[in-house]
Amino acid sequence: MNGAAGQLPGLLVCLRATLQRELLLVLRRPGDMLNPLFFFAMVCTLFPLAMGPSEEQLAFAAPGVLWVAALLAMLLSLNSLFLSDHADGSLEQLLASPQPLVVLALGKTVAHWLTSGLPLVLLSPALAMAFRLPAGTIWVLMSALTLGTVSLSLLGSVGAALTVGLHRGTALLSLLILPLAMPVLIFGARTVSLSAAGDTYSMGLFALAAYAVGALSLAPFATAAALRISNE
Amino acid sequence: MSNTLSAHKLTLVRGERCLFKGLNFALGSGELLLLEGRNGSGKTSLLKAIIGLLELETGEFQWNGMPVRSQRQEFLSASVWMAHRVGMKPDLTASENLSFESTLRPLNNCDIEEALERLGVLRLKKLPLRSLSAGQQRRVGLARMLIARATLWLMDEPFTNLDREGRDLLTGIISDHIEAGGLCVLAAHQDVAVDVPTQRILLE
Amino acid sequence: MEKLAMGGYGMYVWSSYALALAVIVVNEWRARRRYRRVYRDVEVRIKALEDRL
Amino acid sequence: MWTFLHKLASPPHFFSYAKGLIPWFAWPGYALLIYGSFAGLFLAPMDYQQKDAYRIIYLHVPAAYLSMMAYVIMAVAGGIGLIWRMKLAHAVAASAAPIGASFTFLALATGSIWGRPMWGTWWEWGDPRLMSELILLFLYIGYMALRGAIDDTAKADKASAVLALVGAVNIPVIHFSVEWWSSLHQGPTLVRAGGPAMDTSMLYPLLAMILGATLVFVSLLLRRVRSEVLQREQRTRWVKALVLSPKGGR
Repeated sequence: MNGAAGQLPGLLVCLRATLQRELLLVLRRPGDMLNPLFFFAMVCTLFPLAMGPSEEQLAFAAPGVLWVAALLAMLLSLNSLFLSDHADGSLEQLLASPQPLVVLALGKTVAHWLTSGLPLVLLSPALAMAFRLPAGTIWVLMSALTLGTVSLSLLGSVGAALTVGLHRGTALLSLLILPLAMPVLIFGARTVSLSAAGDTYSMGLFALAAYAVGALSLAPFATAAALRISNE
Repeated sequence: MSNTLSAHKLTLVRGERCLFKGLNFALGSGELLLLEGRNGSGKTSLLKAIIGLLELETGEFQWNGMPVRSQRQEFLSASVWMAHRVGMKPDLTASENLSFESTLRPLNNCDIEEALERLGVLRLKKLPLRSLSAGQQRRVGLARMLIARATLWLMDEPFTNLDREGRDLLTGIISDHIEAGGLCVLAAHQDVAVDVPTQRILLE
Repeated sequence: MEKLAMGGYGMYVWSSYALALAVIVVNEWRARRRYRRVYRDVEVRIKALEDRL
Repeated sequence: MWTFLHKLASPPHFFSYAKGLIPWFAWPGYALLIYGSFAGLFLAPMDYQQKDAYRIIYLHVPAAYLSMMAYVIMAVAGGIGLIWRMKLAHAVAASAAPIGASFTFLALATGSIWGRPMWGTWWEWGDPRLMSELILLFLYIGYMALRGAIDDTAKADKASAVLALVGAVNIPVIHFSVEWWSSLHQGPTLVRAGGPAMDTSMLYPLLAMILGATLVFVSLLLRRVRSEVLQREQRTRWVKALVLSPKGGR
């Protein structure tokens, strides 16, 4: 089926199979994907309710609101990243397989981004328009959110791996990840608000891209190490 | 090719408790190692230490005379572990679970359908695992051993949840594996009637 | 006396130094207390084991 | 050389020689702090811009420096513990966290008190240094929370070491992002603490404070590591011998 008998299937085969498995699981339980998305939309509606319907104020606060809501929605979804695998014992099987754990961790993280980061990015234009952000800023918002959610998925996977078997894991995960996620929030929100104000914003996008590349090359290793430690 | 798994002066500490100290064994092709002892005596921990999930305090395992530490990927490619839990996703079907598993290890010539057929659960392959009984889930879990090209089988209480017919089937599968030159380390709290060369370790 | 008023900033300066002193004292005290507690617990456990033998 | 280092890092050896080392760090450290405070408060001349309020930096700078130093020690010790499986390193990492957190708190508090007369507010959002310190405090809190949540010591050691390393990689990025963030801020022009040209009579007390605080930090660290070692090794023969010996280990 996958490669010749007697040979360890290649890394890409394994990565693809991990992705396929995770996506299939989300398909079977769409709530896992939709709940954070609804949460994102709801938090975004909370702000106009709390601040009053002044359009000027809303447009001014929009980048910050969207980014904070996205960060919280990502955190919410991160909690379940390794939880069910830990509960049903399949995580132990992954650890006991000869395939490098980094690849499996990367596969799971990529799947996490596809099912929670990407939907946020796709939903954001609608919210941005509701917040009266200028049309030209929407593209900036989408690219910044894309880069930022990739970083958050990667960074969050380390936290999720560290807290996987713990009783008070949920609250702890936010405590661990939020301070580390602040650069992403700063770069992301400031990029969008600079763009909305008509300033140059390229610096923020470059910083986000650099962060995403750095996270992509380092975080899977930390996640793999953390998974081994958590499962001892 | 003949294989050996040996343990040298193992000491394993879990939290505050020392599970065993200075444990040795040597297992060759065509042999079964039975781990006996009451609950909590460290059978599961020993299996987890072999597969590398637990770190030993002191001592080492050797595979074919070489430290496992220096050839982890080769060693894991040659082993498959059946844990206490089935370790598959309850939301996926048997064939989905197994086709994912098949990318984790080198494969045997036995494909998924054949394995499920032999274990008597082929007709259930399209059902999500959660809708199967505990015994049926266990049989699906056993298919992992059949599709993998692994010489070393590590089994933790494999007879749990199996009916008499299932136990006989499993006994047959284990003895076939061992007669074909495989190795098996099996933890069980009841006696196992497999007619193959057997070593026993009693953990206190 | 005039020196102590710090040109009107005395409140800020002196409260900072008081805070710093408090942090140092608490650190020192907690480090010592932790040692005493750990030692006492270890001692009780070991002596209890000895007596049972 | 290697065996010498190995011996230094062995818990029973460390336990006994650290006890002798503590006063050698603590007393000079406290002496320097007293000298530095006195000289800083009374001998050093007044800063012509900040008047006497600048004397707070004699506390703020050492505290801020130690808060970062302690995090670096924590991360490096954690890394050493992970890679070379050195037990003493994990004990050092575990001990550095609460001390580092307390100095971070001190740096924040003194910065805020200094800011009140300088900026007219207790908390100036536009100041990148205070913001970085605050995030650092959050990192310490996360680290200690993770340690507290894991019951098994060996597991807590390794997990928190991974966290400390991830944090250490992030700290420069956090710093950079906060700098960038505040550079966009159109707030009041900040008065920088100290200047490039600092008078020696102002500089020496500051150096004394930094050195003294470092020495005191080391003595506190040693004291805490001793308790950690004792607790972690309580089932070994040397601890038993120590407790049952007539002198004891009090």
